[in-house]
Amino acid sequence: MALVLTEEQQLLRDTATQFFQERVPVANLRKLRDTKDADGFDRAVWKEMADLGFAGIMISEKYGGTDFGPVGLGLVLEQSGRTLAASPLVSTVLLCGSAVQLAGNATQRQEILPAIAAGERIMALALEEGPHHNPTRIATRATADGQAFRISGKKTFVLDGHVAGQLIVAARTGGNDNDRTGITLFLVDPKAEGVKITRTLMVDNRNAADIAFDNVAVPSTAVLGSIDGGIDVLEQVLDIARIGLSAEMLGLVQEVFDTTLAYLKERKQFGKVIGSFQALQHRMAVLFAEIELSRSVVLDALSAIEARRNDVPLVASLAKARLSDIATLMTNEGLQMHGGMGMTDQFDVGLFMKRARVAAASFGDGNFHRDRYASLEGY
Amino acid sequence: MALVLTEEQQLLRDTATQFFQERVPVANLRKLRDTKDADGFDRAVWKEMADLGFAGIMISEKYGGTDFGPVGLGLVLEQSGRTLAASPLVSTVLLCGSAVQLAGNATQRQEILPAIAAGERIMALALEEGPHHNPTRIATRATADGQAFRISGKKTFVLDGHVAGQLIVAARTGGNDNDRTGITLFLVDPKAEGVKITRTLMVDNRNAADIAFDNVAVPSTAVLGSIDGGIDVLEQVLDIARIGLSAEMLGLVQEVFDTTLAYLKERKQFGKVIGSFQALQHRMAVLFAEIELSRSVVLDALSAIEARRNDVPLVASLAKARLSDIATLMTNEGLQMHGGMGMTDQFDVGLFMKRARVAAASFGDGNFHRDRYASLEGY
Amino acid sequence: MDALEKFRQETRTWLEANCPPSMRTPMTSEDETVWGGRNAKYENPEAKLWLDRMAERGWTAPTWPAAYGGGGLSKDENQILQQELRRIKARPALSSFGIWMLGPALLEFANEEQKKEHLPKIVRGEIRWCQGYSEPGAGSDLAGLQTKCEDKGDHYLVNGQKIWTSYADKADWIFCLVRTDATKKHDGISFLLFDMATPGVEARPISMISGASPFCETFFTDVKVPKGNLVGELNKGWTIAKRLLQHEREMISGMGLGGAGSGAGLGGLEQAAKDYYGEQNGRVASPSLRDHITRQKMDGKAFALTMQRSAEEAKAGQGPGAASSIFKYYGTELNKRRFELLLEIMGTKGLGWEGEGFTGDEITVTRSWLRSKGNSIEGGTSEVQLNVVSKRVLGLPD
Amino acid sequence: MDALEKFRQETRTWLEANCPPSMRTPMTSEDETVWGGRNAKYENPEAKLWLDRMAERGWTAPTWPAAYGGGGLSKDENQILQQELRRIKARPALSSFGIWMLGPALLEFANEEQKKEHLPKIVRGEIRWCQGYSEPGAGSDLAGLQTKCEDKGDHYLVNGQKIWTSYADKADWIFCLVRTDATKKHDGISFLLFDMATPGVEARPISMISGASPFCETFFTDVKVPKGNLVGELNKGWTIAKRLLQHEREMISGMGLGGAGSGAGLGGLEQAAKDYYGEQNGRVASPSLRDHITRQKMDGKAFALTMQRSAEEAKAGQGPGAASSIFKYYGTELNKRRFELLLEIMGTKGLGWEGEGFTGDEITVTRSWLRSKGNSIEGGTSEVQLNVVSKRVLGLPD
Repeated sequence: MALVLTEEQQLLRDTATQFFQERVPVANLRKLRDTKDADGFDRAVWKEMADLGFAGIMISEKYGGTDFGPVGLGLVLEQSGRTLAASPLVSTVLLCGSAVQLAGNATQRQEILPAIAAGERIMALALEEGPHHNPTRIATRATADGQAFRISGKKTFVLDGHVAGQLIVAARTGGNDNDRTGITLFLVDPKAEGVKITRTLMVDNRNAADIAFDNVAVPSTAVLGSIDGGIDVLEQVLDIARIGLSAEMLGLVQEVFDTTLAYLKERKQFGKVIGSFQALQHRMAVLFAEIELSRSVVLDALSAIEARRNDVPLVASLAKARLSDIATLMTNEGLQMHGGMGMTDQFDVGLFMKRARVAAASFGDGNFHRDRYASLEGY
Repeated sequence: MALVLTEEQQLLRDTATQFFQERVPVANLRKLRDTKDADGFDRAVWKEMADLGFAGIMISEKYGGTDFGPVGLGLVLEQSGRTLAASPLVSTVLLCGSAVQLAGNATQRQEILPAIAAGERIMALALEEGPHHNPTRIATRATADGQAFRISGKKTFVLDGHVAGQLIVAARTGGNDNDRTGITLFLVDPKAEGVKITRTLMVDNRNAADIAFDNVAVPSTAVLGSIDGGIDVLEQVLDIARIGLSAEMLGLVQEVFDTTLAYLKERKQFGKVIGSFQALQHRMAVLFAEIELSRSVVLDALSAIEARRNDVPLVASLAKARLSDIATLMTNEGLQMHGGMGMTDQFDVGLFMKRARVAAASFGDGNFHRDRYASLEGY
Repeated sequence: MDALEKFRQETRTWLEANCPPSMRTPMTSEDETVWGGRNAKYENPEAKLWLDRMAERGWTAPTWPAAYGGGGLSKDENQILQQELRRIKARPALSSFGIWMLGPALLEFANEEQKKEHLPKIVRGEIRWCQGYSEPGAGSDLAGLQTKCEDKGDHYLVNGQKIWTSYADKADWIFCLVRTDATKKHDGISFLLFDMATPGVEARPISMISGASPFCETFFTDVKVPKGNLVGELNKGWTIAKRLLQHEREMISGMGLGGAGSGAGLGGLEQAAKDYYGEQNGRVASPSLRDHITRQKMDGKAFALTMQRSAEEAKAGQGPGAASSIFKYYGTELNKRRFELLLEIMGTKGLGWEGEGFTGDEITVTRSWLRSKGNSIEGGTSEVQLNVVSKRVLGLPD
Repeated sequence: MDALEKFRQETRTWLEANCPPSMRTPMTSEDETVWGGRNAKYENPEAKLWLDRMAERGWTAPTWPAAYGGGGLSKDENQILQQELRRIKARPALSSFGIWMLGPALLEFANEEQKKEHLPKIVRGEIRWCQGYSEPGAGSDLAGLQTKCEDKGDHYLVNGQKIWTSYADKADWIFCLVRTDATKKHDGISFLLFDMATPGVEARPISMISGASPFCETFFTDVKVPKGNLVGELNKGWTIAKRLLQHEREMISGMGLGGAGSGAGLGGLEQAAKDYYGEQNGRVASPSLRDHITRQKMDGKAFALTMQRSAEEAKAGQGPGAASSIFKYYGTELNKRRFELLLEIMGTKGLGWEGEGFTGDEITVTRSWLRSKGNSIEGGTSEVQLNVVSKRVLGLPD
C-alpha cells in the first residue's frame, strides 16, 4: 500500500495546485454562471488542462496519454475541488475514457483515446434513469434490427450531456429492468436522429442533461465491449468515478475547512475573535480529525485502482460514503461558522455547499454505498 | 390533551418524590447488591409503596386500588427512576396487573387485583424467548390435554421471575413461530411441576430470570383472555410497560443531568470550575433541550393511555425510542463529564448508566420502536 | 359567552359580505402578498378593496386600541375573528412589519404623539416599515453596533451601515437601532424612526445563496432625522430591541413545525421517499432512509408537543417555563435537518436550480433548503442560543 | 542482510530450544500475565523459566543497551525477534511498566548510577513498578498536582495522595510526580522514585463500574525518600512526564483498532449481529443496525488507514504529521462506540453481570463496555485532546 506520495506525484500535485489557483479560481465558476455560459465550462481552460497532461492522465502513452495513473488523477481532482473548477474531467476522463480503455476494441481505442488526451473530445455517459443512482435499473432498450440496433428510452443526470461530442449509452439488450445481465454499452452520436438533449441547470452550475432516445439507429460497430455484459465494465468505471469524485470532495472539504479556520481567526464578536470560543474550537478539531481520516481513505482507494487490488469496490464505497457525508457536514459547519455572511452569494462557502451536495448524490450517496459495502462484506 | 399536571397529580408527585428520596435512595440499591439480597428488592419498601397506593395505582377502587390512572403511575415511576429504586412496579403493576384488568374474567380479577393492590402478590410476565424483544416470536407451546393444557418451552429475561408468586406465560396454542394469531396467555404457578426458574444477575442489579417449562400442566381456568387471541392483550400491556419505563427513564435522565450540572459547577481544573468551559456548556444545553422534549413526549404518552386515545401504540413507540436513546446519551455524557471519578463505583453515575441500558433494551430499544413507528405510520 | 357568540355571528356576516371572492383563494405566488406602503401596486383591485375594508374596521391590527386605528378587540374576540377568517380561507389583508414588530413596541414605549402619528398609518397599510438592526460588524454581538447618531441641536445626524434589512428597498420608513453614546455598550443605544426617502439613505438588495432575497444592505450618509423621532429615552433603546428580538425569535422557532417550502408540495417526507426511492411491501425502499425519516418525524413530534406543553403551562399560569428557551435553537436545527433529509430523498431531482427537468415543487424545496441554512443564524445564532441556555437557565458561569 | 538472516536463524533455534511448550499456548486468563516483582508467584514454573531465560539474554527489553542488562538489539534485529516470537505464538515473558514506561525515561533522563541501579532489575523482572501521576484534584489538569515533596536536608519528605496508580497494591517501587515548588506550576514538579515498602505508603484498590480493577488510591504520609532518588533536575520533572504521557496516549489510541475484549469472541460485529438478531437473505435482520455496523466498520477502517499513513509518513522522514494528534481522541471514541454497538447487537445477553444465563464471552463484552468508558478520560480526556488539536495544530487562540 502507498499512502505517501512519491516525489513525482508531489511535483504533479504542485503543478495542479498552481494551475487551478491561478487559472481556474472560484471566480471562473461565477463568471460561467453569471454569463449563463452555453458550454458550462471554459474550453480554453480545458485545452490548457489537456496540454498539462490532465486529460490523458489515465491514458497510456501509446494513445497519447501521460499515464500518470489513478493517484496522479486523484491529485489533480483534489486540487480542482479546491477551486470548484468546472471541467469534463469526470464525464470524459473518469467515466468514458476508462470505459473505452477497459472495453474498447483496437479501432475504438485508436479513434477515441488520443482525442480525449488531446482535449478535443468531450464524452458523456448516459446511464441513470431515476433520481437515485442505480446502475442496473435500466429500462432503455436496444433492439436488434438486422446488423444494427434501435435505442429507445430516457436518461437523466447525464454529466456534460449537452456538450458531448460522443455519448456512451447503457441500454438493455436482454433481461428485465433490474437484472445485472443484459446491459450493453453503445457509442452514440448525439446528433443522430431521434436523440433529444435537454440541458438541466443544476444547483452547482455544472452541466447535466436529460436525454431522450427515440428509436435511434446505431450500427453494430457502436457496441462497446460485449453484448449483455456491460455491467462488469460499468462497475469498474463507476468505481473509478466514485473514487475520483471522492478525491475532488477531499479538496473541496479541505478548502472549506481552511477558509473557515481563517475566518474564525479574523472575525470578531464580543470583543474577541470567534475562534477563541471553545465550542467552535472543538467542532473544528473534530472536523480536522474527520478530514485526516478522509485523506487516508482517498489515498488508499486511489492506490487500490493503481495496484489493481481486488478490494477496489469495497474501498470505492468506503471513500464515496465517507466523503459524501463529510462534504455535507463540513459545508454545513463552514456556513454556520461564517454566520450571516456565509448566506450571501458574495462569499464562496455557499458555492462549495452546492457542489458538495451534487457530488455527494453522484454515483451513489452515503446510503447507497453503506448498503453496498455491507453486501460486499456479506452481511 | 393534558401536558400540564392537575393539582391532585402535583400532590401525588410530591409524595412520591419525598418517599423515594427518603426511603429508597440509591444507597438502597447498593445495599441490595452488596448483600447479594435473595429477593433483589426490599419487601418492606414494597409494602410501604402499596400502603401509599402505588401498587394499586392503576387498579379501580372496586378491587382495592387507588385508580390514580396512568399519569399518576408515570409520576411515581419517574421519581423511582431518580433514585434507581428497585421494586416490582414494572413486572407486577405495569405488566401483569394491566393484563389481568384487560383480559381477566371476574374470578381472576377478584382473586388477583386486590392482592396486587395490597402489595401481597408479586407477578411476572414470561414472554421473551430471545435476546431481542419480539412479542410474536413465541415457540413455547401449550398443547391441549383434555380440559387442561401442557406447556413446554423456554423463556428469558422474565422480570422478577424468581420472586413471583404467579406467572403469566405467553404460549402458542396455534400458528407458527412468528404468527400474530395463536398466542394464549396462561396464569401459571411457579411452583408447579416442570417449572425451572434460574435467576440471572443483570448489570443493573434488578431481577430477571430464565424460566424453562417442561410439560407443565395448567387447567383451562388458567387461560387469561381468549384462546389464540393473546397478542391483542399483550400489545396493550406492552405499550403500558413501554410508556411506564419511559417515565422511569425520564426520572433517571433528569437525575443524571442535575447531578452532572452540579458537578460541573463544583469541580475545578486549570483554576476554574469546569462548567465554565463553553464546549461543555453547549453539550449540556443540547441535553437540556433533549430532556425537555422527552418530558413532553412522556407526558403525552401517559395521557394517551388515560384518555384511551387510539394513537397509544404510536406514542408508546415514540416515547420508548426517544427515552431509550436519550438515557444512553445522557448517562454517557454524564459519565464523561464526571471524569475519572465517574468510573469509580463510589460515584452513582455508573449505576445510572447500567440501569439506563437495561431499561433501554426492555420491551424494544430504539431500533425496534423506530421500525414499529414507521410501520404503524404506513411507510 | 352570549356576547362572543353574537360577535361571531356579526363577524361571519360581515366577512361574507365584504371579503371579495378572489381573496378566498390560496395565493399562487409570494408576489401576491399585500405589504401596503406608498408605492404599493395592486395587480388585483380586490386586494386593495379587501385591505381598505379590513383597515376601516381596524381588523388589520385587531387588538390595537381603536384610538390608534386598531380593532379594539379583546383576546377572545380576536380569536373568533381569526377562526372566521380561516373558515373562509381568507388571505391576509395586510402583511406588515409595522403590525408584527413596530406597533407593539410603539404601544409600549412611544409617546402619545408618536402613537397618533404612526399607528393609524400602519393599520391602513399606508406606510411600509423595515427594521434596521444588524450591522456587518455586529451580528451575534448585536449590541456592538456602530451606526453613529449625533445630536446636532435641532436634529440628529445618522451615519453608518445596516445589513439584513428586509425589504429596505421597498419600505417607506425604518425603525432603527443607533449608537448615541460610544463610551458605553448596551446603554449607548437608542431607538430611532425615520423616512427612507430622507437624503443620504441608500438600500441595496443582497444576493443570497438561495437566490434573490428581500434582504438589503442599507447605507446612511449624513442622514438628518428630526429629534421627535426618538422612541423612548435616549440611550435606552436596548430595552426596546430586546423585546422585539424575543418576538422575532418566537416567529423563527415555529419553523421546526414545518410550513412554507417544507416539502409539503411533495406530500411529506414518507410520501416523497416512496415516490423518489420507491417502496417494497409498502415500506420505503431504502431502510436507512426509512430510519432517518422516522428519527426526523419523531423529533418533530416531540418538538411540537413541547411547544404545546409550553403554551399549556403559560395558560395554566406557570409562566413560559424553561422549555421555551430552547425553541429557537431546536426549531431551526430541526428545520435544517428536514431539508437535508428531503434532499437525500429527492436525489438528483433535489439539485436543480431553475429551468427544465424539475417541477416547481422540486425547485422550491431546493431553494428552501439553501434558505434554511440561515435559520440557525438569523435572530440569534444557535451558538448564542446555547450560550443563553447554559448561562441563564442552567446557571453555568463565564 | 546476511547478518540479519543469520540473526533470524539463531533466534529461531534458540527460541525452539528455550521457549517451554506451555508458553506457546494462548493465555486462558489475565491472571496468567507475568508481572514479576518481589512477591511474584508462578502457578506454572515454566513461566518463571521462560522469564529467566529471556531476561538472561536481555530480551525482555531487547533494544536497551546490554550495559544495563538489555538485549542491545538494533531496531531491525528487534523486529525479527518479535516476528519469531509471534511465529511460535510465545507468551510475553514479562509485562512491566518498568519496561514500557519507566525504562525509556531513565535511559533518557537518569544519571549513570540510577540506570545501573534500576534498569537491570527491571529487565530481570525483579522489581515491579507502578506510576504515580494523577491526583484527586489533578486529572485533566495534571500539572495542578499537589503531592508535597520537601527537602529535609538529607532526605525528601513526601506527603499527599495519588489516584489511578495501577497495581500500586502489588508494585515494589513507584515513579512519581511530586511538587517541589509550590510557587510555580509546571516548573515546580519533580520526578521521584521510591520503594513502596517505605513507611507511610498505603495503597487501596479502587472498585470500578466494571468491577474489580488494577487501579488504586495511594496515600503518602511523611514518606522519607533518599535524595539520590530524584531523576533529572529538581523542578524539571514535567519534561519527563510529558514524554511518558505521550507514550501512554499512543498505547491507548491503538484501542480504536480493536483488541482484547472487543467482541472478538463473538466473531466481530457482523457475525454477532447475525447471531443475536438473525439474518434475512444473508443480511443482518435489522436494517438500521446493519447500517450502524457499516458506519462503525468504515470508520474503523479509515482510522486504521490513518495510523498506517502516519507510520508511512514517519518512515518517509515526513515526521509524525498532524494526523497523529487526533489518534488518542478518535481511537478511544471509536472504541467506545464499538462497545455501544455490541451491546445494541447483543440485547439482553449483553446486560449480564455474572453467573448463569450468560457465556464468558458475553460477560467479557459487558465488562469491557463499562471499562471502555474510561478510555476517553485516562491519558488525557477527549476534551483535552480537542483543546490540544485546536490550539497546537489549528492555531486557534485562547
